[in-house]
Amino acid sequence: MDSTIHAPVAAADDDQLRAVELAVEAVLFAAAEPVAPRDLKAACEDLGEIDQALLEQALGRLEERYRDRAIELVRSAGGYRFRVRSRFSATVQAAQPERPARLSRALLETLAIIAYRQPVTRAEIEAVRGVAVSSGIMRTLQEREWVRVVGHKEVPGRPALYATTRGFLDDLGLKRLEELPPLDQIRDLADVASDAGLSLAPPEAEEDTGPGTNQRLDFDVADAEPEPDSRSGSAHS
Amino acid sequence: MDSTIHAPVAAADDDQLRAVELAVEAVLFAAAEPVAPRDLKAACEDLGEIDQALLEQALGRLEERYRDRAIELVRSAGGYRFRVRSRFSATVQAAQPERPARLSRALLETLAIIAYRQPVTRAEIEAVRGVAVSSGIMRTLQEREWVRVVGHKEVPGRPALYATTRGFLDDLGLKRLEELPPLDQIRDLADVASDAGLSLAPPEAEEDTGPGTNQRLDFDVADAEPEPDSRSGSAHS
Amino acid sequence: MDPHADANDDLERPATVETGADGEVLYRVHGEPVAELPADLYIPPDALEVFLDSFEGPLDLLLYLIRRQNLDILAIPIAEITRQYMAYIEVMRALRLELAGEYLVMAALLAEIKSRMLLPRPKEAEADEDADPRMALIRQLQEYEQFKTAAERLDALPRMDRDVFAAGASVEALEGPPPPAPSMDELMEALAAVMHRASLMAHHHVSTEQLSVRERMSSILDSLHPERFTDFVALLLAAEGRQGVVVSFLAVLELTKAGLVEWGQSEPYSPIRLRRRGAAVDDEGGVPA
Repeated sequence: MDSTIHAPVAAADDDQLRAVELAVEAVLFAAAEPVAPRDLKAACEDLGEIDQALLEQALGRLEERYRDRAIELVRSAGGYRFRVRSRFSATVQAAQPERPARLSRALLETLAIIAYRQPVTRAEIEAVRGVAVSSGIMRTLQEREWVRVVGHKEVPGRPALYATTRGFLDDLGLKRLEELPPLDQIRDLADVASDAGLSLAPPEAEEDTGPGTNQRLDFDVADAEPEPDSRSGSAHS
Repeated sequence: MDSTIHAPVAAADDDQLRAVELAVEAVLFAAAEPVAPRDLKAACEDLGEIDQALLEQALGRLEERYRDRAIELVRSAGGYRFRVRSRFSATVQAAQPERPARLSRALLETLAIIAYRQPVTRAEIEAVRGVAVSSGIMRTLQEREWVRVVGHKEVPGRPALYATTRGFLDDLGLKRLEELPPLDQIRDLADVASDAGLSLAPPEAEEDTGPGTNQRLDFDVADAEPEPDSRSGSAHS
Repeated sequence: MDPHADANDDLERPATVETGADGEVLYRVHGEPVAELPADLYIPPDALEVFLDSFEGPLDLLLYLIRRQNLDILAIPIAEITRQYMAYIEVMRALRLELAGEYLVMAALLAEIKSRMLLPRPKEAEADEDADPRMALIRQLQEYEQFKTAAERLDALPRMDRDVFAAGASVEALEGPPPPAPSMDELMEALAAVMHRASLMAHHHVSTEQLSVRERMSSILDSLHPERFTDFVALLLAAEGRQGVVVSFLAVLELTKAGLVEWGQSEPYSPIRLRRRGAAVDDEGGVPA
């Protein structure tokens, strides 16, 4: 229907698009972890000029291609990966019945505090939980590569500052920390002051009591650079 | 061309065939190693009676489905698996920004546990490490031919039993497994290193420590379930 | 908490647990029944340890006491909650359960708040939140509850390798520069780290055994067939001598213990034979030998 002039060009584009699509497919299946878009582009460098639009087109085609299949293309903090669709989880579990151990409440609470309060010291975590945090838990979180040390607080003893990693988000299928379920709001005393027969001024954030009542989710891990300490420069030496 | 009587039957079979095809696809993509036909059948248990013919038909459809793709369905002694086609070697390499000169910590730990505790299942490795071992790591260890499956534990799901290979010993320059340093020596190193915050001194690999001085890691895996660190939170002071 | 009860007292006059005529459990501390035990505190004695384990600390216990009675954290009745908290602590101490120090610190804090609440409040401080001695504790409880809930939600998110699974394919067919080989010190360092971590966890014991047995277990398992029996003698190599026989024998015993092999003997005194447990790896015709 269009002029024949455009046909060969379209065909060439189509070949290139298909080549990119297959290259990306190969890379994603070969990788154990999510692959960043720039690494996907690097894989296609022999296929001509690959711009963002072309890459996205190829990813779109892949997504389409697997629409009715047992796996899906997903994007999380670290990049793209193929994942078994959740409706086949039971099938996979039947074939791999050895389930990973459940995470203890102590570990989950510690992880939650790090996730929502990062960067945070161990003493600050302990202050929130009201009990000591065992070394085993901190090591396990780091071995699992969900948590890492991003710097040291410039107070006596220079305690380590912990933050969550990109792998933590990847394991939960999240792109950014903001996608975590929001923290419950802490209710104000004023709400119930009358019930309790008290007349109290509404509490305001106390700057010096350390971790306040406000949530802090100002990290964009997706854009974070690979250097572990990129955000903590000011906290360093 | 045939009678209409057969049509509905064919349709029902087709639904089942497609369901089996997708279940098999899910299991193969999630697996760390080739999956034996009997395990594929077991994974499809909920989809009705699966006979050999039906399974082979589903596998045939999968093979066809990926004929023009970057991966292929291959059969080996251990069973079926998906494999990235060899013509994508350069592509996959180009995607790895800098080839890791060092092996990941998780991979090394897994390899070490297999060496000292073989034959061992993935769940047992996880219980010792305290964290999950990904299929990707198990796949890598086998592809580098440092680890292989020597059997299956006869419990539901038939988990693979992993052991180290000849190639592993060769790469370490060892003749026998018992030339690995004895465990108590490593434990001492661990204590010293953690006290001093130092990296470990390399043990003298070349020296033959002789048989009989070795120890094994006897982690009572059965007792460790389900929460490796459940007690460490509240019991700590 | 009973201010007169110190650790030595506890040791000398152990607390007792009795079952009363009506089947109710009576806790006695220093010979005196624990009078303040609230009626709704009843916990089967054997469940107490589990019960204590299920709390992540004093804040968690306090939160439980408050939530159980549908009370508002902001209007926490200190006197009543303190009484209940102390009762729990007494019972735990009476049963000589190992109690983390944090529980006792909290007990002291509650007692202090209770006493401060009895003091008349200076007028000018009334508008100040400091006027309420409960304030700091209330903040702490709110904050803890916030993260306790967040932890539950975090755990409920679909997680890789538990709820969802990555899809990957083998890269065996790919060519490329050889992968880095593991070096001995890297491997040992990794193992040392695992052992150190494992030693921080309960239930993990490290005992001694010859590594040669482990290696032999793998090779025997690999050489056995699930359908055919193999003579035990065939597993032995003459070149290995007496020690080789011992190692092979220990390996077979370990494999038996792990339920990985089964023994067979066609008749008494006939050769001992063994095979791998379970059916063939492959359904059609078995694995190539």
